[in-house]
Amino acid sequence: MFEDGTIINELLIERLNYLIYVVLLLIGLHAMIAKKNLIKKLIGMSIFQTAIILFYVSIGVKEGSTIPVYLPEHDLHGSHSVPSDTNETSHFEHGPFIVDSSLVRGYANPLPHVLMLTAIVVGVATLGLALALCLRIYQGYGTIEEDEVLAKIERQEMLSKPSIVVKSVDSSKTTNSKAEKPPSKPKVSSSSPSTKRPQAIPKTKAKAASTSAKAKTSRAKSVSPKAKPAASKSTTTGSKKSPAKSKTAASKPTTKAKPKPKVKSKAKPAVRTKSSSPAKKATASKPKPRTPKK
Amino acid sequence: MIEYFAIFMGVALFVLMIPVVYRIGAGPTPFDRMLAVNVIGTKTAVLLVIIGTLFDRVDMFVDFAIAYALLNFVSAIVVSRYLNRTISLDEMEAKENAKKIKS
Amino acid sequence: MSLDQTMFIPVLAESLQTTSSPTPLQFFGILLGLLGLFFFVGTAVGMIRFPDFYTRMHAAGKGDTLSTMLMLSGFGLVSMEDLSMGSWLLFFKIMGVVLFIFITCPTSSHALMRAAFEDDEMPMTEKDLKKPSAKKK
Amino acid sequence: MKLLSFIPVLVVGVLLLYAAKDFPEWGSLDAPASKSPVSSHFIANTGVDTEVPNMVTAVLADYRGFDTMFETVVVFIAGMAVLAILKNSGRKKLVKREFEVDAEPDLIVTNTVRLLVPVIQIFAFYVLAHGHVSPGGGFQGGVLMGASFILVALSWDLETALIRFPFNWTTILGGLGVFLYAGIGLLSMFLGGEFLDYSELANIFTVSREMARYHAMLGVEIGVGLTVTAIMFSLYANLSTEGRHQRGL
Repeated sequence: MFEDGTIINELLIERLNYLIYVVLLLIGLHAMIAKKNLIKKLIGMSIFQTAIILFYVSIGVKEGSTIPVYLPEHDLHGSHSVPSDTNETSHFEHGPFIVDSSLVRGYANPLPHVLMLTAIVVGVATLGLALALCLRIYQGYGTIEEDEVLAKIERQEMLSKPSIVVKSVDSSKTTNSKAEKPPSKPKVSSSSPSTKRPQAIPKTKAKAASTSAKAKTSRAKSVSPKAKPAASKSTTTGSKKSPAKSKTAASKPTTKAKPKPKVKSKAKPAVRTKSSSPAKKATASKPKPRTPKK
Repeated sequence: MIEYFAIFMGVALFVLMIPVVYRIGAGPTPFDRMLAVNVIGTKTAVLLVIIGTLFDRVDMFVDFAIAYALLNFVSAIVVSRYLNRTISLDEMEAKENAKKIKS
Repeated sequence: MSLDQTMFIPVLAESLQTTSSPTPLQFFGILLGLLGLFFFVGTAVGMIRFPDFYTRMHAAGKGDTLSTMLMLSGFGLVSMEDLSMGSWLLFFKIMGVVLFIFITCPTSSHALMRAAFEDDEMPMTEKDLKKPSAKKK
Repeated sequence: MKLLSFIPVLVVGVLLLYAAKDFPEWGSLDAPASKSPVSSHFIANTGVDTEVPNMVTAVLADYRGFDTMFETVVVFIAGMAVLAILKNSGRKKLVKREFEVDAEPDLIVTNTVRLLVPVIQIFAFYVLAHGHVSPGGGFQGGVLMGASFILVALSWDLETALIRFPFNWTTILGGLGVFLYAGIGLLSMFLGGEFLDYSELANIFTVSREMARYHAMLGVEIGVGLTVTAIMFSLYANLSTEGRHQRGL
């Protein structure tokens, strides 16, 4: 089974490290593609990055080599501290010397290490940026589940759509009835479901039908409180999730990892309030004695 | 002799970490997982010293060990602080149920 | 690469030819390391066998700290081949790690325990043991 | 959807495993990366050129100094971008959300942290300054330094940490780090060399050309460390409080 030349031999013995990197990379890729939660996507990105970093570092490995820091005998500064009793002749040469080509193979390749050092730092920076964007999405839409965010965007587009409907109705009417009734515009629009926000019509008309992404996010805050009651009234538009449900879904990433406890008796909250609240009060009544002086 | 001892210790640590990793996967609460991660973090500091002994460069690897132990401590504090500030999902559901009953 | 020419670790290949007997200090270090391994066995068994979080924390918090300290000090003694300045420096560095772990490890255990207690993770009592449902799980 | 995503994953996996056949074996001396003259030159000549025993530091700060400088700029820009994204974005009022509960600073944790933070900061300086002869450098020292401030913010609250490290400092220090890095490069350019050619600094400092590179590398690492420290703490302060800088995690 493990003879030379077979695929299994090649994968499991000769190039086992590549198999590990590929598996790690695929885990990250799958998480980035299939998971709906944006934070999980970021975790997948981190795993992907780790696989690539491991791959690069493994390239720098040489058989029988040590880390790329000069050994004391090759280091001119270290030669002062290390007593070289064996050969006094080398003691005279304090100056730097070029490491012999036969000794070069004794050190691991420093170049991949340097590249990956900077890659790790930039990875941290980009991860922070991505987390900030996730936080912003959460503030705008109240969720970081991808499908819910998409549903909310769709609903917003629906709210701004009636003007487009009006346009199309207008054009069809004008073509039908010889364009003799331009003042029919307000009538039609009043009959359309956009009567709730009549002042929004000229705005949306002035803009193109396809709103830019920037406008969406800026409007998200103002629209979302209005959108919630609308969704609860008419279940046909957009997603059918009630605000309460979406809230629990939004708070999922914080506590999702926790499965349901085995025996959660109903008396437990009472116990908790009994046990923890007096202690909290006692600590809260003190004017923070443990904070250091300012 | 010393190298054999170092290799033996490294292999034994690696084998004994398997139950701890099992606890990461199967821990019923997040605290169990975090505890197991903490154990593995401290043991990684030992493993770094072992690798340093094997390569005969312990003076280099001790720095890694200190830094790793420090970051391990920070991570434990972060997680405990985070879980301390948020209530559990069940409690939140109970609150929402109470709200529904009220309204 | 076939298995007969494995040279993953160069020092090992060298030591195969020159097997030197350990100094008394190194022997003491080996003993400390084995003792640490013994305590870590206790931790590993406790992490699997104990029923609830607080008992597991008992196993992990104590056994982990003690075993790490013992192993590290053992390796600190092992790495002292001679009593030169450099090896003393190394020994004190490793003792610094030991001191660091002696301070931080119980603290992180305490922080985790407190977080768990504030999060309504109640310790297991005799009642829970009597319940058949809890036992099964 | 989930099953569908396996198709690209499997295709990528099969392609990568097929390509792995052409990669060098583990630790092979004939690998292109190991045989390349660039890495052999670095290993052989670092001692002669810069007198720095740690090749990684030498390559990072000297041979590939231009790269590292813009990595630092990237870190700085990321911190500023997070600040710009989250500034004034969240709720202004400090209303407790339904999933937040109060947590007092813990006595044991705070005392331990009070004991440890000076040690950590000294260790960070050690890693930063000793990075020439042992593993370490600007990035690592900066991360450790930032971790010490984050530890203060975690064990008490963010306000306590912001007294020690005011938030305005993060921008100033981050910019100062980049400025220090670029300034050393520009100084060596004004002295007649190329950008980031540190050996020209021997004209104004009474050291040899090699030691000029050695010390300029230290200055560059300090710049990197300043930026990384500031940006790490800035990232934590912004992300944990949604940009309010009050009542963090």
